[in-house]
Amino acid sequence: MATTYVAERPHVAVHSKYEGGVWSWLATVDHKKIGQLYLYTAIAFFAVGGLEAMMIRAQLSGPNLNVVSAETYNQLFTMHGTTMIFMAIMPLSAAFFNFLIPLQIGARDVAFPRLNAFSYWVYLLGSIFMNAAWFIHAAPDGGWFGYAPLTTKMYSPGVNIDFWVLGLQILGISSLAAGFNFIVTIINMRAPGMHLMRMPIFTWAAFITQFLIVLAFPIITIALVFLQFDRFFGTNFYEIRAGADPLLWQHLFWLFGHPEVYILILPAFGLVSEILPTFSRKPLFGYPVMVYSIILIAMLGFGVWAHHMFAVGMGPIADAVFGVSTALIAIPTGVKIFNWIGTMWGGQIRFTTPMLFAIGLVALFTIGGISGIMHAQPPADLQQTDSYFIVAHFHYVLFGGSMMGLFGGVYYYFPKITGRLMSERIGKLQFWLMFLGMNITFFPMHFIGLNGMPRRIYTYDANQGWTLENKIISYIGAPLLVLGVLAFLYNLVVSRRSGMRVGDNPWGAPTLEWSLPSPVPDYNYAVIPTVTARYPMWESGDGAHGPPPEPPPLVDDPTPRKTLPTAAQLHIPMPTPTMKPLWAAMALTAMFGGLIFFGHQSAEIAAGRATSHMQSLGVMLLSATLFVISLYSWLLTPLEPEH
Amino acid sequence: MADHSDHGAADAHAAPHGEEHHPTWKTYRWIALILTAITAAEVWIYYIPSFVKSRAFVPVLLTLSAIKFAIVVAFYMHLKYDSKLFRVLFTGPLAIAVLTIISLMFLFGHLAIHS
Amino acid sequence: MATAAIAHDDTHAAGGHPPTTTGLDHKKIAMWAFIGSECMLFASLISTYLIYKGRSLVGPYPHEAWVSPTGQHFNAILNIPVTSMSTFVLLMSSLFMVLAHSAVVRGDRKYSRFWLAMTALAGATFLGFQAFEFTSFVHEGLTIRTNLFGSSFFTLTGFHGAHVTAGVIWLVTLLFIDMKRGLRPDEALNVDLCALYWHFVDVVWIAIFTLIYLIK
Amino acid sequence: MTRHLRSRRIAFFAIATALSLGLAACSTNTPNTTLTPHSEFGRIIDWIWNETLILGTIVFVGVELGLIVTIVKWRNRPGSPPPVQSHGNTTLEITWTLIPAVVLAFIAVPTIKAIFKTQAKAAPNSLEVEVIGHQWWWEFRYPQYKIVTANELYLPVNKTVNFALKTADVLHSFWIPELAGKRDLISNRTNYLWFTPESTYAWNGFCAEYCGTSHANMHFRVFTVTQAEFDVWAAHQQTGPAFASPTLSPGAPVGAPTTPASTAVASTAAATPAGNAAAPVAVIPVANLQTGTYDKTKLPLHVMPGTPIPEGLTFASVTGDAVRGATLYKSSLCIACHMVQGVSPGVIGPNLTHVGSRTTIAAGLYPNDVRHMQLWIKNAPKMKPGVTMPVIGTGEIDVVTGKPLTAGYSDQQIADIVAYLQSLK
Ligand code: HEA
Ligand code: HEA
Ligand code: CUA
Ligand SMILES: [Cu+2]
Repeated sequence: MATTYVAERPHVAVHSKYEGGVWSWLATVDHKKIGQLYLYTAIAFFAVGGLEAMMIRAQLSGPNLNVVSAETYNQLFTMHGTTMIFMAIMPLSAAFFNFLIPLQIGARDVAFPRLNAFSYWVYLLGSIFMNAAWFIHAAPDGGWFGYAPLTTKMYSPGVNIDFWVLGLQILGISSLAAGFNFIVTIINMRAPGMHLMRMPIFTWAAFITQFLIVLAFPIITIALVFLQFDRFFGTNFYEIRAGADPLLWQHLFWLFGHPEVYILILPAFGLVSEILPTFSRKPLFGYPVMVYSIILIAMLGFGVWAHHMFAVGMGPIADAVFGVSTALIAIPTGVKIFNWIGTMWGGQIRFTTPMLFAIGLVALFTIGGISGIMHAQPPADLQQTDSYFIVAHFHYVLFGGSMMGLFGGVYYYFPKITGRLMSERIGKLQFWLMFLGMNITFFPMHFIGLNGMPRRIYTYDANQGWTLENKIISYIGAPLLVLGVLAFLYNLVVSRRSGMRVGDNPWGAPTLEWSLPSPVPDYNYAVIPTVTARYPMWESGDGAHGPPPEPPPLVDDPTPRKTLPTAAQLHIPMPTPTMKPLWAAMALTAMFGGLIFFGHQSAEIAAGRATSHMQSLGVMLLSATLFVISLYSWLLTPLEPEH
Repeated sequence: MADHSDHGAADAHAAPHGEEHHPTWKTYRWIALILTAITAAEVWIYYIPSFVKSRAFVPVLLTLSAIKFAIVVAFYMHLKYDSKLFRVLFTGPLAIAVLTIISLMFLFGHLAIHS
Repeated sequence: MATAAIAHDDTHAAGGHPPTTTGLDHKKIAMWAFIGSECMLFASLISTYLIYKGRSLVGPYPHEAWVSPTGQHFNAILNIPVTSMSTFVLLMSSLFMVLAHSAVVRGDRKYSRFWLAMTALAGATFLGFQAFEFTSFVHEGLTIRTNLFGSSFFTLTGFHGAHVTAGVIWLVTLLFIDMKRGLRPDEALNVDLCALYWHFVDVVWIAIFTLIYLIK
Repeated sequence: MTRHLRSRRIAFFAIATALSLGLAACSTNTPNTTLTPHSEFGRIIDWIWNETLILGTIVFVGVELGLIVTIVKWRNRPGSPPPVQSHGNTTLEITWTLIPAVVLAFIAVPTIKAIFKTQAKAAPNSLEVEVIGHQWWWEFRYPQYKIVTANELYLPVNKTVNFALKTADVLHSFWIPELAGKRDLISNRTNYLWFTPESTYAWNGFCAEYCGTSHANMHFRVFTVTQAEFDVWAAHQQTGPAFASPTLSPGAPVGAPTTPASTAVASTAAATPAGNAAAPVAVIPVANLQTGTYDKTKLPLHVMPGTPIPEGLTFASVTGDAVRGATLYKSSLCIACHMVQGVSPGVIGPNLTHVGSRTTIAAGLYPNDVRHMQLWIKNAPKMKPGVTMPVIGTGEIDVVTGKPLTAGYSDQQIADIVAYLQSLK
């Protein structure tokens, strides 16, 4: 067996002008480094979104408070939702796509490494762009689904919505570029023997998620283009006086928006489907059905969008159709829940931190799913929609689902990323803080919702029957969550530096990526493996399904790591680090930024303080030119040094 | 995207796939002729007022353009001869797109435009 | 560790790139995925046009004349003869594209350049028609700001035009490379990618021509 | 082992907390609850809610119980043999595909029935009410009675009311949790919602669709009254403004001539000293026999706004004069936006013809008393963020210019106007 190199320790080869330090990160085209960039950036934005949530909770901690103004509150919940969805959960998932997909399928990188770097930089710059609006006191304030006509110039004349529209466009480009990249990677870079039905289930979830992304994002792109044109060029798409129909925006948005919520949950499902078998020491129960259910959820996900619009008066037929189609999703999702329990049944369950989070997802997502089914009954939804009952639903699925899965994933894969284990003690503390905290925060929201509290209100009166729950949420639940997040951040920082040094497969996990050294060398696989089974690390040599090997004990192993051969020594061509994707991303962001300037100049012209759009058009033209130049120079340079 | 293959085997594909599967120059000419003929037919019926008023107008136009669409995709984009994967990658999204348009037409009470 | 299931096949030993799983090129798969995604983009644009059809509060309208409250007369906007011409040109460009590709595959540099140039030219002609169409509409009183029809029409056809423009730029780049150093048959894939994109843009126009121009 | 035990204890603690939270929620006073409906529509919804709650609870308990049993039973014990490797079980998997399907079918049938039932056309002899949403207040029109009012609905019990929902600007959503589900107000569209209120009481209504800065402050009140009371109210609303000043006579009110009695009421109200906010009493209110309106002093707590007055807003202790106020009103900026039937034609703001008879001002944000109305007129943007109504009080910071207003009204002038408005019962 040619496992010689695999057993050795890495030595990362640095062979370019971008050596070491910051430059190596700015110019990196290595999927693992990009994955880490995604991870840390997304965690930072999770903290930002969480901070916004805490300000929301402070304002709602009692009736008639004035912690923040009405305007600020509206910006807070808009940015909280937008940040959590587009700048925290999606990129956290992307961190795993990047880091894991090539490792799980036995590849050396993604199909288009530079495009991958571009996706990350566009995400980073787009997120900074949108958050920059805070500093001019003009953060977006139209709600995360920005219903027209409130978002049109007539009712939102400030630049707030401009930042939102353009920021989302930028982030959309990032997701789309990444989407195509991963689709090709998964289709075309699987190691020999890694057929579709042997693919690790996370890769399956990621694969389907990419299709949701590339099919759903164009729709919101167009919806946003319309809004952008309305706001900047005076078109009529959402212009009420011209006879526009506000439902156009709603349909387009939710045509995107519902697939989007599965974009948020499927990667977490995938992670959990990796974690549960490992710590049950038993294969995933009903792997094929798990795959089909992902596909089914995704397909159904395109046919249910109008369940967000039961109160708009679509008529009984549409209500009935969308109510039923929505409820159908419970079937494939239920199969997943039951199969997860089936996976654990008969297992040998170890309650490690990743496992706790995975079990947490199963327990908590179910609650959110069931309230989802309650919304899916249109007459009942007429009482629930736009109340805190909905807020309860989506925090159960988003926090109890996506975040639980993603936290589990971080704990699970941290040793593969860094070679070190995150503290299990702190991890378990974090889990229990969050488990308790999220239930105390989000469960009472069901009650206040049913008791008539509308969502998105910055203030409420006493004597409405909402005060007690809001106090419990703000004074008990939310602080527990803060402690949980702080525990996580602390754990992350400390463990990166001084976590326990563990072996290459500390959990005794079954999938291909665990055959690699930790941290993974830049070329991943010294030799492209040939895969003969779904759980290669668990297969006893003769291919019969013996019991998985005993997992190693979790102890610190201070022996210094052996150095691994470099890519050059192995004659593995590695992509050349390059800053071109970063330049292109910067030019792209500047192009959109120019449009804000354009809008500003339009206002100046209207006020008689300026006569033309010269400067802003100049900025846009210049950045467009730079974009094209960097694109050409990127495409015309070979990926790797000629050899 | 034009010039450099990021990873992968450009050479594995180009030559061997070539002539025997692909339609020939003669087929291409025929296809161009058919497409032109259909387009001409479409424009022609547009100018027959009685036909425009009839119930058949819209279905006929839709069918004609669907045929054109299919021909270009099948032959010019050689989907007919190419890997099944491409067929899936294209027809799946196309089906979702078409269904989306149709459901939106229903939702906005616009299917009336077809009669 | 039981790594037996990961047999290490020496044919994929270190050095060089492993062959792709499907034997297909990355970029071609990416292009098809991209085209799938573009289907949704144009579906959204076309849906919007159709949803807003007949909902404009003021003219001009696509298929019927309109007299404004102030007594101004506006003609039906769409000019079917002109658009039929441009449709024809675009259809022909697809033929040229196919011929260009097959010339590159054959290594026939004379024809590859000729047909690439013809395709780009046909694309440019189509854009010329569109420019003419847009300016004449503006002269007849329809801008992107006039009414729902104007907004959705110009945005839809403008998006399509932008795609054609990108295609022309791509074609010109290929032509430039072909002129400068010649496209080798093993680079036919790059032409193939461009061709796929180009045909898709053509196909979208087939839909637009019927749904927007012909159906009243 | 001990660690697992501790984990389990924590889990039980979590469940116990959740349960006690649930009990706490049930025991508090919940005046806007959707769970005690007072119309058939509400009960249909409630029936579906209960059904999904019961089935959902069964699913929830089943799943969580299964999960807990699994992780307890199959937790790693030292020395336990390696687990049996199973890859799935087709029968089982089909079973747990079918069970949810059956459950969903059970839910779907009544749901679909309910959809068609509640969205049928309203009975032809219903009371028609046109609801027009504005940023951030409600305009209510009773076309059958030619009444235009704002932020306060009077509905006769046991009579179907059919709302035609429209908006003057952005989207809003019309919601009276205790009476029915909500329905959005969509620009360029008209939506309908109908139900039959079944008990007399005072209810809160909310705007449930985010509509900008003061979305939180877009409330309304609903008073369900007996038919007789409703008739008195409607008849009164149909009359012109209750205040009849000689200086106003040219544009004589279109309705019935004002009675001396109501003038008397007016002057009493005008004489009420500022700040004498009504002391709320939590009893079912009795309609005022003269105007058919609710007695402000006898409203239940939940419909009495307790919004504190924003800091830094003061008003001189002056007594307003309704007659002076009437004259001033006629020449004031107010008339550009507000209607007082026969006096001012404005349509941008709420109709003020009978403003004195309402229980609240500013879309349910403040009680309608002299003091609040004075402060409101003095500086509405401070009283309610984002409001369209401009700053009127001299010396107040104008939101548009950011400078103190110079050409505004003095406290005395405002007090006069308020005295006049309060007299419009
Ligand atoms: C991770 C994201 C996520 C996920 C996975 C889901 C999953 C589901 N959602 Fe949710 N949803 C959101 C995020 C998500 N949602 C968000 C963010 C909003 C609000 C947007 C906004 O307004 O801001 C929203 C709003 C929302 C609405 C609109 C409410 C309204 O505004 O009026 C509806 C209505 O039908 C709905 C339904 C559902 C359903 C049926 C599912 C299903 O997929 C759930 C299926 C799962 C289960 C049912 C549990 C497991 C199954 C079993 C154990 C089997 C047995 C079960 C039964 C027989 C019931 N969701
Ligand atoms: C992934 C999605 C996600 C997540 C994880 C969360 C997490 C949280 N959300 Fe979120 N929420 C949404 C998505 C999400 N939310 C969406 C989509 C909306 C709708 C928006 C709209 O209506 O438009 C919404 C709306 C929303 C509302 C309703 C607002 C309203 O309608 O008026 C509330 C109210 O309580 C709320 C609360 C919370 C809380 C308390 C958390 C907590 O779980 C947060 C926990 C995080 C922390 C506690 C972070 C702690 C950070 C630190 C301690 C900082 C340390 C700092 C540094 C080191 C720099 N959210
Ligand atoms: Cu009106 Cu919210
Ligand atoms: Cu949804």
